[in-house]
Amino acid sequence: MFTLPLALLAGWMPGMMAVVSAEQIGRVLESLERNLLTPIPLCFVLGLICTQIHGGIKIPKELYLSIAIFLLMSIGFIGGHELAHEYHEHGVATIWKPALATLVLGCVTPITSYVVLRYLCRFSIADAAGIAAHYGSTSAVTYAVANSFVEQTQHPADAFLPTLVTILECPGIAIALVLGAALSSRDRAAKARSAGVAVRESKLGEALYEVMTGQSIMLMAGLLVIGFVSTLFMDAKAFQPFYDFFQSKGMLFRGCLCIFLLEMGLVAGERLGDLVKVGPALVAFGILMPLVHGFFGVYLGHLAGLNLGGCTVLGAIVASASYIAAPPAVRLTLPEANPTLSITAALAITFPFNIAFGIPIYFEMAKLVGAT
Amino acid sequence: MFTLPLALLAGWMPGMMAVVSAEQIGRVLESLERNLLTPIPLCFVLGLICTQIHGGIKIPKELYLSIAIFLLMSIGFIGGHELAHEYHEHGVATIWKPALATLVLGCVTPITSYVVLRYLCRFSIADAAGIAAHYGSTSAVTYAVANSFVEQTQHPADAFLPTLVTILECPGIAIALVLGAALSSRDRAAKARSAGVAVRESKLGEALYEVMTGQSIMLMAGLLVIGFVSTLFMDAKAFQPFYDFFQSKGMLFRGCLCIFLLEMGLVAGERLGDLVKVGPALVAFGILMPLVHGFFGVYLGHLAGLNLGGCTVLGAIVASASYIAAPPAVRLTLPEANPTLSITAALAITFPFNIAFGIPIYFEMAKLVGAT
Amino acid sequence: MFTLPLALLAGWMPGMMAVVSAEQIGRVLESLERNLLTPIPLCFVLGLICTQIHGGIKIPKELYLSIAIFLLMSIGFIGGHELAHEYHEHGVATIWKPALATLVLGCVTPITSYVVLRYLCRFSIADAAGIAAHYGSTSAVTYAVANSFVEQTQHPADAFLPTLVTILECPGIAIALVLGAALSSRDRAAKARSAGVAVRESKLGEALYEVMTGQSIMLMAGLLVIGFVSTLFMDAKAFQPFYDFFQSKGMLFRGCLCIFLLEMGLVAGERLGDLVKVGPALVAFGILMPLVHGFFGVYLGHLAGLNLGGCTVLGAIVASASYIAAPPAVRLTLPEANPTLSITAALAITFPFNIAFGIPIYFEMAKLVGAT
Amino acid sequence: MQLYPLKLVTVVGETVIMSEIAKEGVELGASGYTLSEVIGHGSRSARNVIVTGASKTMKCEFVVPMDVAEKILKHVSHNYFEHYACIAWLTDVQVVRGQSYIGS
Amino acid sequence: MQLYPLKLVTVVGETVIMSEIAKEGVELGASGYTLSEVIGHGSRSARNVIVTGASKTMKCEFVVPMDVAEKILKHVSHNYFEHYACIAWLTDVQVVRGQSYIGS
Amino acid sequence: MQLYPLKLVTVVGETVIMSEIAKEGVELGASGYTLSEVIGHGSRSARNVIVTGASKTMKCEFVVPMDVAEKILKHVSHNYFEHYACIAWLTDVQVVRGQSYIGS
Ligand SMILES: Nc1ncnc2c1ncn2[C@@H]1O[C@H](COP(=O)(O)O)[C@@H](O)[C@H]1O
Ligand SMILES: Nc1ncnc2c1ncn2[C@@H]1O[C@H](COP(=O)(O)O)[C@@H](O)[C@H]1O
Ligand SMILES: Nc1ncnc2c1ncn2[C@@H]1O[C@H](COP(=O)(O)O)[C@@H](O)[C@H]1O
Ligand code: NA
Ligand code: NA
Ligand code: NA
Repeated sequence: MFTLPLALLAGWMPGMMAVVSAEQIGRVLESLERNLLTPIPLCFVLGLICTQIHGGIKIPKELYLSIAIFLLMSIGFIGGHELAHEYHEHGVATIWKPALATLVLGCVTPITSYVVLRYLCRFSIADAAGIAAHYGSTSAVTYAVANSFVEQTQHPADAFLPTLVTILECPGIAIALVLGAALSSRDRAAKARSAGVAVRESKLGEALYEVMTGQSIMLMAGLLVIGFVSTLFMDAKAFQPFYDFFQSKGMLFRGCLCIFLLEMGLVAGERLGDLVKVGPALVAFGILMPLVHGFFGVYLGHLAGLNLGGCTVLGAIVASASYIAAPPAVRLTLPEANPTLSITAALAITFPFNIAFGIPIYFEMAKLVGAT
Repeated sequence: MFTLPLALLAGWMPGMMAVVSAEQIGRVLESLERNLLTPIPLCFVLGLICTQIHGGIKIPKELYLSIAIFLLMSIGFIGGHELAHEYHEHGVATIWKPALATLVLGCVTPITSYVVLRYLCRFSIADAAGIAAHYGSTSAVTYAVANSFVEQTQHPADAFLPTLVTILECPGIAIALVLGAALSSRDRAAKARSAGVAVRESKLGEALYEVMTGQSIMLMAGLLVIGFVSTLFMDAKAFQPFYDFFQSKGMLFRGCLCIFLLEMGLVAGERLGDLVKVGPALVAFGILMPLVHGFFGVYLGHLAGLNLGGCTVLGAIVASASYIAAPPAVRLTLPEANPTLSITAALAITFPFNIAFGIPIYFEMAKLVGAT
Repeated sequence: MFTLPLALLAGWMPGMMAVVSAEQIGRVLESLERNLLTPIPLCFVLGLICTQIHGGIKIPKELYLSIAIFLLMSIGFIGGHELAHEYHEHGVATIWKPALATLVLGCVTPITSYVVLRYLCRFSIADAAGIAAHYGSTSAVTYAVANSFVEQTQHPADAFLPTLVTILECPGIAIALVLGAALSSRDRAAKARSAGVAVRESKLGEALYEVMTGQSIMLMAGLLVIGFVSTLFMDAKAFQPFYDFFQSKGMLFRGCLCIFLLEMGLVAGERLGDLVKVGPALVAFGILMPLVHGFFGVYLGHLAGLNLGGCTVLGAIVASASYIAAPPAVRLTLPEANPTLSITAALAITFPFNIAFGIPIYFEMAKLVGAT
Repeated sequence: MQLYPLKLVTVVGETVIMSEIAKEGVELGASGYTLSEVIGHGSRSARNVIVTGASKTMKCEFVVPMDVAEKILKHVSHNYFEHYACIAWLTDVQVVRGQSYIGS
Repeated sequence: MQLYPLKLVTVVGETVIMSEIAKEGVELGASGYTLSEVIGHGSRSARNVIVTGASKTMKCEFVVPMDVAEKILKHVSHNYFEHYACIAWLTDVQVVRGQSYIGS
Repeated sequence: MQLYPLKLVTVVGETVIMSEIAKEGVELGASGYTLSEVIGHGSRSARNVIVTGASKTMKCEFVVPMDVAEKILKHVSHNYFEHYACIAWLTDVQVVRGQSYIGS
């Protein structure tokens, strides 16, 4: 039953490797330099270094949360604004295909992740489903960094990419949690009976609802609508200060991203020690799975008509793993899953890999598949 | 003794209704649309929706407090800056009349509120005085939204409006609290004697002092002086970055206002359930009293020589109810007053009413009385 | 052994006084006015007034910390950016002399401070060393205010001043703590033996490491490198939003400085009551020592080739006392030192003195020694 | 001054379960609860999941009569001790106007 | 290690009254106090007023001898229990160097 | 429901020393600790040093057997009481599954 995705996975990997010629490697390295030696990834590195030398940088959690709120609102608002222009010019003609592709990717990636984790890496049902929930969802900050990257390379992504981020947020978590709950329910029922005590009813429904109405979705989708509506109804001059505030090319967004990445570096750095605990299989998974998912994203994005920047960014968000919405949902529904595994993979392996190496690689992949 | 304000109240309401022709209603609706479909009120609506569907948006209280500080500083600083220009050109000639009108309004509105609440709505002395303290004061955020509205309609308010906000902050709270304390003191003395224990001495003096030196006043008045002085003594180029930072038409002010209104929506939404508890009389009061006070404000503002934008904004701030300075002061001095009543009225009824409907209505009122 | 610094100190003071003619005093007063009647010092004054009248302004500590992080990052980033240009044009030719001068000043000032405190003011070893650690280090905010001042007077400081702030941060604290620990170790050993219990091993090494990897150093030095590297590798257009965000002449930096100084005023105001407790000797020290150190800074800066603005700013940072990095380090290593003394001196005496009077005085000193 | 002997139940555990535990305590008979944010370290603290931006551990206190205390401790012990990082204990306290915290 | 038997008085209530209660505790004989921000829920928690931007409930602890404990509880009970949301209780504690917390 | 009688050690003191005390408590035998930020006032609170931007006082709690409690209190008393603002006390508590907090 799971042979198809396994075969796909086994098929793509060497294929991709073969295709990547020396020239492409050269271009990747050049992209890497251009990408890495900019303030955003460098701030991440500063955070990493700080934890390793036990330095004293402390970002108050309220600053981190405030920046997260601002970034999500900004992604939504500017997304809604550009969607309004796109919609005005082309209706839904350009949008429905990428939206569908994104939905498909949101349903496929938790399953590929689960299959690889359960049958290749031999994790328990709960652990496999828990990690899959993280990789089925997405990381808004990876989106923001990918978007900055393509703007810097003068290949800005299509206008509706933020809409796609919003679409990608939920389905993956939901599918993985339902899968995990269904597969592990028999075990639990048996245990409960033998213990002879009333076991807490499943928190699944509750957790799914919380994911779907979580802060990330509410802010991105909410501000998307607000950006859309106000673009249509306000005159440009009155709209300007709001645009300047939320503008993702603007100083506030870029500057806040620096501070956010610094904190991400601090958090990821503290998890570096856990890399030993989680074992080489998960480390490999945290690097190779994003490459596969990233290629899925780039390829389907290209089929759906995205431009070069758009394919790159879609690849990056499909490749990214959630570390905000997924963890509490998994903790509540699959309590026997070890959170150290999923969080270390998402935060200390996949996130830095994507920021530093993944994004330029997806950019080259996008060129490879012919996006322009 | 209280027949005059009651008669006034009874007189204005139908009068106002009669005057409002079909054409005016059409214009109000158009204003409403132009007002409502902008990011600031839409963020408030997003907050409301979020609470109703138990969504996950959480604004850290420190972000809320920081934005409040910034908005108050900004209102004061830009107010002082524009006051300096006005003063430079006209001396106090244009300012003293509106200032006096505002002071009169600050003394009248707590009394009209008390009378209506005690004798029409039949609240207890403490409850009536407590709610009156809220409606006698003002809401700086309502000012900020009203100011944005008139700027968007190309009718910016007179330069000294922030000064008037500062004048309106305190007297209303003080008058209502003194009234409440005086009227309920006989009761309390009797109770204390029968209980035979030492009762905490009145906290009235302390509470009044705290209102007058509270954060809102200190920041607005303090920055007003700072804005005034630095405008006079600094050269324009050195002044510019400070102006850009605090500028109320600028991206920071407008953007922060969006986040602030989102939080206000979350807070008001949580109070929506209390609407049932407080009863229809208070709901009616929370909508009709602002209309009356708003008209007082617009009319006296016009008599004092304010322009169209100025009358509108004065109407809005007179109509608005405090939910920052008043609640703790009332809680300390009139502990037997039920805080659910006053806070629900100020926050879940009057505030959204003003933001959504009140401001465009005061704008039309201002046109009606002939302001230009 | 300590006669040289004492003689130097005794020599400079009257010398400086004699040189300061009536004309110079006039110019200082004029500078003072131009300096004092600007938003940054006025916000400090507002904070002071607020504490004296028990007003209600409360800056959430997270806002204060966030602004501190932003200011440190900003100083570092813009410093690195300008260092890159300087380095590109002149190599290290212009930089090594001021850097060396700063290092010398960082080693001399804790010793002059210790000698004066121990032998003139008659403080205990621990107290003298503790206070000396504060005066040997520097205050980044004093740097920011001094930098704003010289920019306003159209004499911007040399590009590499932020580098000098970073150099000045640590050595002074380290030297004073080592001195204090060495001189008081005999006492403690005796005490421990008589008490017959295991005494906590010295925390000196730990504390020194914490100072050197503290938040101030990590952020300033880290962002200095990031600013340097990204200036070299990014094209100007992509760099622009980061520059706008961190830009020290920009609205964010100046505006945040206002809020920061307001909080500093609140904190210093709360310490004003302690002025009586600490005695006149420390008050005199807190004013005269900065003048001496400021003159050292201005003079050595001039010898090292700094321009007028640069000499002023170097004077100000040498004269300033640390109140962020030094206090916890001193508390951990010299627990018998009374923290009220050092913090009151650094925060309630020297900091406001420098902000209000010191900076314009160092500016005149810089003109006096011939800087242009 | 009459004081009523009651029990103080203290539960410290992962944030993700604490608001539920508070609610469940009220369902089991507590008249209220007092929650606070803490920083915790224990044998399983590596399992704490909220990665950043929130306190990872919370403390919840209930002032209750003995029977309710037993129920709360049993409930917490059966439902949360196995898979979540938490600890719970009981203290004897004397409560002012304690009757209002019984059987409500 | 000598330990002194003393009382721990804990008061949890609306923020608006807690700093006063802390001060009044010192006036009644406590050598100090320890305040903390909490999240409270009780029979009257709807009355809490600070609408946003501040914790609505605080906890205040005093380590005191029995007579001072009685005074504090009586004071709080008489002056605040009727109109404010609050709760207060007493615990037996053993204090290190406890003499310094007596009669100061 | 079996409960184990153990001791709750509470230390309240200057922030600058509290994370050390927490670590030292674990070294002396505690299986964990619970730290929280508080606002403190006492005889020496003027000595608190973190001037701004941080809570000045913290509270640390250990649930431990008597012998460990003694060790922690002795250690804190000898090393911190003289020069730092702090207070420490002991409470009797009944702990759920208390065996895991003994001798670990
Ligand atoms: N011995 C202890 N004393 C005080 N608190 C503890 C202790 N052990 C655990 N805790 C608290 O309980 C939480 C969960 O502990 P654990 O289940 O051991 O990981 C920790 O995060 C601590 O806050
Ligand atoms: N049974 C209880 N257990 C613990 N804390 C309580 C309890 N009842 C009330 N509280 C606390 O006391 C505050 C006031 O309670 P109340 O007066 O019942 O509204 C609440 O906000 C809670 O923090
Ligand atoms: N009587 C007391 N009751 C409760 N907490 C106290 C008491 N005395 C001191 N404290 C706490 O212990 C800390 C240090 O106290 P001290 O050493 O007296 O300055 C204070 O900041 C308070 O948090
Ligand atoms: Na993904
Ligand atoms: Na009003
Ligand atoms: Na110095």
